[in-house]
Amino acid sequence: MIAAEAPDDLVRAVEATLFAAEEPMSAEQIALHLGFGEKGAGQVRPAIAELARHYEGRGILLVERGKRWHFETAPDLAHLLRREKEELRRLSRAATEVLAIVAYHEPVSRAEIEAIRGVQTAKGTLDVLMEAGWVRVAGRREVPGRPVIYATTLVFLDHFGLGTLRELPGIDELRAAGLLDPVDEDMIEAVLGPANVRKTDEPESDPD
Amino acid sequence: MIAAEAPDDLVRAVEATLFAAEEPMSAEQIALHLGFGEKGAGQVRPAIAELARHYEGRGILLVERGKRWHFETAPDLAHLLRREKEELRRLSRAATEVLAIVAYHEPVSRAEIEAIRGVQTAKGTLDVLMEAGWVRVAGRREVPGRPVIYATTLVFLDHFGLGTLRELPGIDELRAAGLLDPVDEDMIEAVLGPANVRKTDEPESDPD
Amino acid sequence: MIEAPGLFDGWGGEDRAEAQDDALYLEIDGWEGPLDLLLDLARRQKVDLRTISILELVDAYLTYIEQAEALRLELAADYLVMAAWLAYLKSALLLPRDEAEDPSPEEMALRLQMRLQRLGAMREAAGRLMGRNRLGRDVFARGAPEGLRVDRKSLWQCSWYDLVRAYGDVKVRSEPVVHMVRERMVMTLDSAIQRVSSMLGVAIDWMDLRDFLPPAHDTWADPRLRRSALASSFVAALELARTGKAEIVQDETFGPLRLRAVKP
Repeated sequence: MIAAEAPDDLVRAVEATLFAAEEPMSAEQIALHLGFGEKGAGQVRPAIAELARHYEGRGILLVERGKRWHFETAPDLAHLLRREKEELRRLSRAATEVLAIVAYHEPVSRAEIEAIRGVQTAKGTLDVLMEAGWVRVAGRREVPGRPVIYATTLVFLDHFGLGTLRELPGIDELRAAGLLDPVDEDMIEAVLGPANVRKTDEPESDPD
Repeated sequence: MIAAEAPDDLVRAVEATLFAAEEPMSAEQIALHLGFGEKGAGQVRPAIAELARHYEGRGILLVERGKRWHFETAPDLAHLLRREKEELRRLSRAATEVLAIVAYHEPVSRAEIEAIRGVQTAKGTLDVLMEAGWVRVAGRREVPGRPVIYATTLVFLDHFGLGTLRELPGIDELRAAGLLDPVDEDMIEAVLGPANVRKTDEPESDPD
Repeated sequence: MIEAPGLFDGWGGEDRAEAQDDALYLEIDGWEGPLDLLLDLARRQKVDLRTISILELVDAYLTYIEQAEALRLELAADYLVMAAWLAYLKSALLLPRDEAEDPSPEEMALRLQMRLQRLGAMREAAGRLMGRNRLGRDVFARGAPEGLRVDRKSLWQCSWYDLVRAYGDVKVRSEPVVHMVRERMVMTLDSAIQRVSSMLGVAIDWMDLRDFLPPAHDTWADPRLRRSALASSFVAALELARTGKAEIVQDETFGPLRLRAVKP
């Protein structure tokens, strides 16, 4: 009770730092900023935890997003604060679907996205998601053709209020049901019409 | 005390509103924002007062400026916003030379420094020396073009443990101390008369 | 916020199933390909995608395609390809089983069903994701953060020795380069011409050039001065030969040079 009323200097410093920061900060970044050096994260973590506790139930919360901390307004106040910003363009259905596929399957190639959706994905769809800062190129898959693979960003976690990708809605059930398993190319061929049926007629072409 | 632990919804709403605001807000603006209408300021004022009390002594404060409220970093923590990080850096060779020339020849213009060094002196070099606090602008020389002239500072004398610039060794002392010793054989031969004369007397013996 | 229904019922995102049936047949451009259309038709069966009847789904798809054709809607080729494949699947499912068939119609039907489940799951996940409280719309970061800045301040290091040494280097480098040549004794060309011509005047026969040099003692013992005298005497001889006062012979290359006066 008294601690909450009179936070110690470290807690105050972490509080001020996180309030003033323009971007979410990791414990390491906070420690570095406060002069604890690169290995000072352990020293600031208890202060972060105390702050998070202190703000529980208040109008603003200290939340962790991808191991980085920032203050944001309490979600239950959304109805009072909600603004439809113009920048928050409405994503097309295709774009939201691609975003979900990237998030639930990451890292994922464009071909894999297309296999799930059953249609070609316009280049522009991924561009829009990358421009929004939600999706990034995460390298190439080391298979023939070395396709580019995509993954989500920290901004994505921030924006959708996710601490980690494990907090994606329903991800555990989807995984348990096998619905996030790697896409089976032959299954696609089986579905996508005569050309593929001919292919699947060749026995044992299935690598699985 | 209990209120501080569990703020009521109005306090929470005011807290979130002020936190998310891009500019300081008056009680009227807050009331309007929260849907209390134009005359709701009286209703939100107690909430503002309670918030201001709550944040007393914390890392951030709710402060009033010209009847408008906003959060800001506690004054005693302001140094956290603009932290200075000191790094030891060795002066570059060029900068050391320029500093020496200023010390031996002050006051001296950039053109004169260049004439003595025999190479152009980047503007940045003098900037570094001024940033270090060792060189200052000492006015302008009253010649056409009125070039800026540079001189050393008291900080310079302190740093190098000099009472006055006269304590810097003269050319003869430098030579005696071996500080004019060969760096480059040919250069030395050009300077150190006798050795050269002997050599030019026996041109056949010169391997060149 | 979009209400997120149960995870596996295949419903999610925009609730297009509420659309009127006739609207369905005018909406061919509204689907992203045949799989999307199939998923929508599956949703209309209002059963779990896991237990959906593929035969009923195939019928719904084929009916839709027929109606669209009757309405003279232009159908993209892939819709027709899918229709043909589904017709084939349907007949395979209905006809007596051919054991040699690989994959079996049931397996193909199962795969189609699995694909629909996956797409349905992602569509629903997208709906739930977009319906979350979103930063900048529902929850907000601090509106006017002061910002953190770290000013890197350099503490410059330079020792007294570095300073003085640097000045020494500058001085050494910038000292004007002077080539000193010591003055030394030489026999000038004029004196050589005088000496050679006067000696030639009294000579009777050929004389070796070296005999014109002063005797090698005292000052003239210096080999450097002797070299100068030899060079000057040689040039003097050439000069006298040029003006027709002397002739020079050399019997072999690098052999001794001999001179005699030309009698007028």
